[in-house]
Amino acid sequence: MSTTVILFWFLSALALLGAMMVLISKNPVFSVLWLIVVFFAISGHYLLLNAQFLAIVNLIVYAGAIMVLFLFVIMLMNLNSNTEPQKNTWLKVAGAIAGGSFMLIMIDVLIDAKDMQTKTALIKEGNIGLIKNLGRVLYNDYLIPFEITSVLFLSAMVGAVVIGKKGEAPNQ
Amino acid sequence: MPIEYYIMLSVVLFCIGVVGVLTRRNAIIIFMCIELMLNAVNLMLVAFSKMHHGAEYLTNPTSTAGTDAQLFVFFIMVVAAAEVSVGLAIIVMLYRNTHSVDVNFLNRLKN
Amino acid sequence: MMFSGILVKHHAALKNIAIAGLLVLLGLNVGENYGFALFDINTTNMLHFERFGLLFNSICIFSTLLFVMLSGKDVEKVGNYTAEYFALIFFILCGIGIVTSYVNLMMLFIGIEIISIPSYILTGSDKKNLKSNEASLKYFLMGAFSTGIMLMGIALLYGTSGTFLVERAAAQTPSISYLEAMGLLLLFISLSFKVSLAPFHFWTPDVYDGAPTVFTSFMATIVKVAGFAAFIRLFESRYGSMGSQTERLIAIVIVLTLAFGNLTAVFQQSVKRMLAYSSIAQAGFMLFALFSLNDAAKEGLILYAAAYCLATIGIFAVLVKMEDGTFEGFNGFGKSQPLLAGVLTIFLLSLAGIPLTAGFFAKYYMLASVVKTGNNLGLVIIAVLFAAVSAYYYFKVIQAMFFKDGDVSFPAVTSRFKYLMVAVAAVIVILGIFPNLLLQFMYF
Amino acid sequence: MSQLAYLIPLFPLIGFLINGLGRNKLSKSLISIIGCGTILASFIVSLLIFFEVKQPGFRAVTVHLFDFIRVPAFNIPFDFQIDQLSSLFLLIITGVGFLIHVYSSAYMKEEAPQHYGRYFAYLNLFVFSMLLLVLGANYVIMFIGWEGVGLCSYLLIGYWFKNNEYNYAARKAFVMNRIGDLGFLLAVFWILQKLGTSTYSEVFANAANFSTAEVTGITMLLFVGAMGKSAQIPLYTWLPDAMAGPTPVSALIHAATMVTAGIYMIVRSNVLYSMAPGTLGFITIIGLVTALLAATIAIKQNDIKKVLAYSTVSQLGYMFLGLGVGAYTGAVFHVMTHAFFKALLFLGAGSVIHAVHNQQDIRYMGGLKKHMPITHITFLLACLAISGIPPFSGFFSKDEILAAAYAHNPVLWIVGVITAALTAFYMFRLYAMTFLGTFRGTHDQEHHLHESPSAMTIPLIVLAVLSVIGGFVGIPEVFAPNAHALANFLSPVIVAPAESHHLSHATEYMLMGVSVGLAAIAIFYAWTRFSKRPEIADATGAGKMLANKWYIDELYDAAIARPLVAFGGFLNRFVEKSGIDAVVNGVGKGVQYTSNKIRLLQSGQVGNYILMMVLSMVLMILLIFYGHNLTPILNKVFK
Amino acid sequence: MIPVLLILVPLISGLVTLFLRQEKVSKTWALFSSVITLAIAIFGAASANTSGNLLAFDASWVPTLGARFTFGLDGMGKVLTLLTAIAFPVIFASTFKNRYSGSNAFYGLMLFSQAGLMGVFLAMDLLLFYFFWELALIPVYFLCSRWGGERRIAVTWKFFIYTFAGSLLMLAGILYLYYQTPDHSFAMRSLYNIELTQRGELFVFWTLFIAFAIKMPVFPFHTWQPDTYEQSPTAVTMVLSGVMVKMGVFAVLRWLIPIVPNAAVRMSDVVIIFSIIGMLYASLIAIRQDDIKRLIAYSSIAHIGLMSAAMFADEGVATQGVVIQMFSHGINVIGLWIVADLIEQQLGTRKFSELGGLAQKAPTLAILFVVMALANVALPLTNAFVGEFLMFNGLFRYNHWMAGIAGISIILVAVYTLWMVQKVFYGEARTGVEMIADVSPGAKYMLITLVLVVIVFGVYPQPLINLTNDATKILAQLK
Repeated sequence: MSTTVILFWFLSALALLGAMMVLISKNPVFSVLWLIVVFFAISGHYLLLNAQFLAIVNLIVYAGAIMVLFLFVIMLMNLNSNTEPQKNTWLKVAGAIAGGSFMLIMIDVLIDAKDMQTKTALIKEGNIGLIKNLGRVLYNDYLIPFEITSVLFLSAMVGAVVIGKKGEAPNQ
Repeated sequence: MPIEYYIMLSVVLFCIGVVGVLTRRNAIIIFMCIELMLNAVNLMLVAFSKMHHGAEYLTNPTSTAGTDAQLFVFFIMVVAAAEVSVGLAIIVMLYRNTHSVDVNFLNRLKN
Repeated sequence: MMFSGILVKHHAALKNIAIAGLLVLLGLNVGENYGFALFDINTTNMLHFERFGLLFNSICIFSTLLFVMLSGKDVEKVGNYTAEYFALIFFILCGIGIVTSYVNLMMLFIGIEIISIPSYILTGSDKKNLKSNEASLKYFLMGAFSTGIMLMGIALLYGTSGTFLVERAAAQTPSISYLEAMGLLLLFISLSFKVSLAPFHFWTPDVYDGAPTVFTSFMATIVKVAGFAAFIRLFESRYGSMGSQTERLIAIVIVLTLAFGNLTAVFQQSVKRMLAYSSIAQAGFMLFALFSLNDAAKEGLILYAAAYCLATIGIFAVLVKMEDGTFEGFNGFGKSQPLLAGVLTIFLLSLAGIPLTAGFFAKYYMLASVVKTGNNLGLVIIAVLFAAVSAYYYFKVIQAMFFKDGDVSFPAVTSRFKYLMVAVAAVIVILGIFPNLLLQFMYF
Repeated sequence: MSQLAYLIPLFPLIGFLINGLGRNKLSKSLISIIGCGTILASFIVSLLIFFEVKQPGFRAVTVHLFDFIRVPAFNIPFDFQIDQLSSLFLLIITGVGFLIHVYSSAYMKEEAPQHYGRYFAYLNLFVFSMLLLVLGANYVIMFIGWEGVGLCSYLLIGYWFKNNEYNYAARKAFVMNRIGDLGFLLAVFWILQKLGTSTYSEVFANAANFSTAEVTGITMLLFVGAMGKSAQIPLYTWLPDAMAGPTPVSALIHAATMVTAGIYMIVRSNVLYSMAPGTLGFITIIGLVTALLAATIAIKQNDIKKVLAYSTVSQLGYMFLGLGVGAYTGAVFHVMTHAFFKALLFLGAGSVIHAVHNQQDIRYMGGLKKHMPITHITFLLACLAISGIPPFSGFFSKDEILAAAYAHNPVLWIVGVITAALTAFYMFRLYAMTFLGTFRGTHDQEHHLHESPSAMTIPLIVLAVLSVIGGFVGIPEVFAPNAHALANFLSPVIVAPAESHHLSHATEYMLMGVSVGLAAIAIFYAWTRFSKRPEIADATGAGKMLANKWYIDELYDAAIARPLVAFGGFLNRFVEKSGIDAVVNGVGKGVQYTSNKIRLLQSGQVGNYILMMVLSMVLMILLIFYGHNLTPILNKVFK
Repeated sequence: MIPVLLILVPLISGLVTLFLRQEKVSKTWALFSSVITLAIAIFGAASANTSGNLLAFDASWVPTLGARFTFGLDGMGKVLTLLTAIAFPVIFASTFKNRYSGSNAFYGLMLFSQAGLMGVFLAMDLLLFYFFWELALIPVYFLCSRWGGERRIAVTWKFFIYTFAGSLLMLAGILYLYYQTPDHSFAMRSLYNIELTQRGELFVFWTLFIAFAIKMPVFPFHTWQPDTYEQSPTAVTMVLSGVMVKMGVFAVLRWLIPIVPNAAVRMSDVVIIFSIIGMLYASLIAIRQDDIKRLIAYSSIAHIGLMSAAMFADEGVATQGVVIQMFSHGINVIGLWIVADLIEQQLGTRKFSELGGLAQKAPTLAILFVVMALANVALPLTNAFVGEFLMFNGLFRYNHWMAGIAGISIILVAVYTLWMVQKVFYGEARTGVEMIADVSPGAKYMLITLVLVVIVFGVYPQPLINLTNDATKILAQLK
């Protein structure tokens, strides 16, 4: 068993554990922290897959920026452990069953996908994940989406301003 | 690694996200679960990227096959960031008005 | 088209500038449709402009133009950020330009997001109103969820084909693999969500109801039909290999959508909410285009988009100004505003699919496309029966307007508004008699 | 001359139009002159035509007016046919009709001008329709007249429209006639379908094309028509009720002309009937039973007109008996004599009613003999005629029918003779109670008793003369060989020979003797009994049964009319409102209900929404990837 | 050219009417334009078939669909356009005294419905036909709901949804037909030559027939009708029962039987049995009505039942009878409605239990009504006799027993019609009816005109029959 295999299993387990903990944690702050753990695990996977750029971006953008934003909002709202007052167990069970069956059925279907059974993901070789390659493709083939994303950001910015700016008190 | 492992891992992560969306009622945590789903997809895309690249790589080491998936992941992250900013703004706005982020209280609109 | 995105950045200003911008856009669009492209940008396999998309785009722009002209004043009343609202509307238009002409799934994703994010914001733009806030959050959460599903679908598709191009992906795999099938299914589901097909329609009534009426008007019409354009483009090339199970699935979705939309609309008290449900029902009809995916389907979708947008925008333009949005609120409207009531009647008739209005030919083409595919007559019968149900609630408005007495508080409107409404009604009637005036753009 | 046949119905039509449209402006005398004059003109033309027809070797003449209905499948011309039969009926109709018109002009004197005009218009219209009926050269034209007389009968029965009883009677008459008309109509359809024509000459020429079943069916259906029009069992109850109309109307329509239309039609179709022995048997039985039944009822009636009405029904039964046994000539003969004496009886009754101020109950009459000599004499003559006392006209015609019946089957004869005796009995009961004894009405009425004006008595006298001598046109062979002028006259029209020729003279004398003897006994008994002890008290026991007409009206009411109306009510209330309409509304309600339920799915909870989305995703995946097993079922639903 | 004029004249004058605010003016204008239409219709009916473009019109409409503006005036069309053209001036004139709030809208909508009706009878293209089919319905919906009786909204509502559902079913059938034509068109000619599978024929048959059956209406699709007739303003009821129900009958003859003859033959037993049940059923119910309008409504159902049965008898005679009867029934029932309206307008009631003895106060009205009632009974020498005679004739050829059973209705029709006459006009005058004046000149002349039509075509129906000959020819060719 090579190091990569060990790492793969370790990271997978970590990711799954983190994901479960996000779900289970009562305190939102812990959820955020567990989510960061998941992101780290996923970044680890990226590294394993030789996608160094994405690994870094993932850490910086997700774990660094987005999650901090989440944390910030949670802190701002002062949401502590018991923020979910009434428990609707029925809904939870139903949700879990539905999600679970969704998972089972997807796995069942995808396992049957014959054309995937022989293929493997290249672990170490290849350097498409490097910035150099990505940058070239991005600015050649993917220029338009790149430009258009600016519209997206602009709209998000405008939106954040429209929504976030303090208005009058609600009248209802 | 066999690609199936990655598929399974992603699907399981994805579904944990789905279950999270279904079972939690805190809007922020639901949102986080959605982010979890996105990350599962990202992981899968990267794995596929390497898979396709690997197929080309054997014959042509300079091939850039699979790059597009990684770029896609990049775009997903970008979009997610935008989404988060808007989403959190909305949540904050609601919180300011109702002092709650419990989605179960959101039932003024029904029937 | 491409330039919309660039243009609008500078045009986030007042209504008149918006109108001017839209006129320019419309001109460019129509010009391009006739082959006079002003610019030519190499889109490198991201976008491809062809008749269908362009025509669709033109319809969306034209509808937006009308929307701005009819309801521009009301946009200003929503809040203090008029310029921003217009900007957001233009962003959405940009997204529509993308989804009507994408060839790369990445563009689809980005386009949908560009449409969605401003929509979330517009929904929540009435910040004082808790309903608006609530709608916005609901919309956002569910929208993000469906985005996740869409991405999963795209990822799975990529997994089988190694490309994001719609066409090439189809060409590579003549027989469909489980992975691809699952990917397509997930894409179908998430797009169904965007165009509010049952059983993924649940957000629609709440969001449309909660959003400021003027934006509901925009979202329920232009945004929604754009979703269908995306739908068509996605499945156009893949459909043949998907097998009878999918056809059946779509049929089930159609029936469910028609049933949910129509049946629930029957019981509504608020016209706005009724229109929300009716928009679901109309989506069910538009899905016929996907079911049959032939020439008639495309023609029909174009016509449907035009008829539906024009009529719904017209109705909303009046609804926005009403103080009482329930059916009772319309009592006696025919007496106090005979002209507007008459025009509204034409809109409602069009939505119900009565001949002599564009709505008839729209529905006609849709049904025709199904019949053309073969013997799915059961589906046609179900559809027409539900169309009869739809007449039920549309006519409730007409009844209230003409046959019941009541005092309507309706602000004075400018004669320009009235003339514009009459003009829209005239367009609907003309299209109802000569649908070819629009459809000829598809072929020349 | 016969080419001018169209003039005959034209005159009454003109009279109808003038009187009908101008009734508010014309004076009464002018109205009566127009009313009577047009009929007189028709009578004169009829007479001229009759003389032409009477010449030996006359062949039937068809007068073509225009094509009534011409479709690819058949052509129905508006044609008149002049032959022996129709010209004879023309004479009866216009002749008796004229007399009754004259009589009416006096009888209706007290009516307001516009109603007077209406009355004459109706009467003229009736004559027009009746003429159409007998003149028509095909069954459809006959049917037009056939329905037309029904209409006029309806209008005239309900002439005094303020009285709802009368209106009911009128409606009853029309509806019952309609039942018969339906039969007639179906028969016409059958003929048209089979032969593509309804013109008599062509139908009879091609009668051989019919199978026995067909011809039996057609003749039966035609007979149903005759039942309605000629008041035979089971469609006879309208006729007594029809006495609600003015008395001259009863005389004209319900005694002399319209009710004999059935006889005319069957005689006209004798070619067909001769081919259908089954139908003839049926007619015989119906005729006989009707004759007997009506006679028994007449015994206990106290309304002067009702007695006459049942008598008419009974006599019509006689005629059908004659038709049934093949004595077509005899039936026509009886039609003719009956027209004379029954019209006379009715007019006499009218005269009496006139005198006693609209009192119709014979229990409150009596002793009118001395007050109204002319009426009395003529009435007596008519009674003798109808009772079959030689040498009055009734004797000859009745005898011919009875003889034919005997030849056919002696049992028929026995019943016929009994009926004849009953006829004599009730007629003289009527006579005795009206004219003999002492007056039993109020003092006031007695004071005003008077003979009728001459406009009324002259027709009485004329008819009385005819009743007395009318029988000599049909003297049977036993008295004078080949003297039966009527039979000779009609022979071109009637192809089937009567069976009476088989009887020996001795038998015939015997038969006559028995019937006349029985009649004489009945007369004697009635005369003596009722002139001294008039029957005042209400009948009891069997008599009550008869007085109440065997409760047939009640039976019809309970068995047909009420159930139908009740069924209509049931349909209206339960099937229509709670049934079909409820289903229709139920669809709407169902939609509303489902709407109300489905609406609840929209709970407003994001969690629920997403849950449902996920669940449906699961189901969709199941359908797509595991749905092959569902294929057969789904195929059925969506293909 | 004439077909286009027949549609455009009412359509344009309807539009004009909308802008004539003054009541008097709009009334007069509507009457005037309807008289012009009548003149055109008479001219059209009198023109020979051979005169080229005079009676036909053809222009491109939706080329991608193969739909064309094709109008033509054949014999059957002539009869029905004539009926429509006669009906409207008569309606306008006889209700001239009635006041409608917003009269410009009222008369405008009336004229629109006339245009729609004309279109239905003239269209030679199935899609065009469908268009006009709906166009005729919508104005009537508005008319009934706006100017009707107390329960008008709910009642008209039902009527509308019911017929609309039917129309939509028909649309499904039309679509199917369209794709089965070899040249993908809606033209009558190609539809007549269409060849369908047995299943296809049945599908088309039922989708179309149900739509037509609802319109006619045939038992058991009739329940909208009495309520609607009762609640509509009488002028509209006249349009509905006089002309509009003929649309269904006409459509069966023009679009159903020729296109799917085999299915029509196969299903004829079913349809005829239902029609006959409907005839008797409606007649029995009519006997129990206490309202003039409802009684006439049920009577109308019974008459239509006969037409429906006769149409499917598959006999030329019956078909001709149906066409003639469409005309005759239209005239007669309008006459009855005029009287019903006069009574209601003057006395404010239509209940038999509150009426009686009107003949003393209004003798002219009584006579005219009796003539109309007798025409309703189909007495010989009234126009209805000819039609019924031919129809029963055809039905008899089809099946003796069915004709016999159907014939019971001619007894029942006498029962209830005469009952109505008796209840309204005869008997002692009731209190409350004294104020009735005899018929007003306008209505009187209209009624006299109708009576003349009744009698003239009753005595000499050949002109009408000649017009119907080609309806039979078409059916004969198909055999």
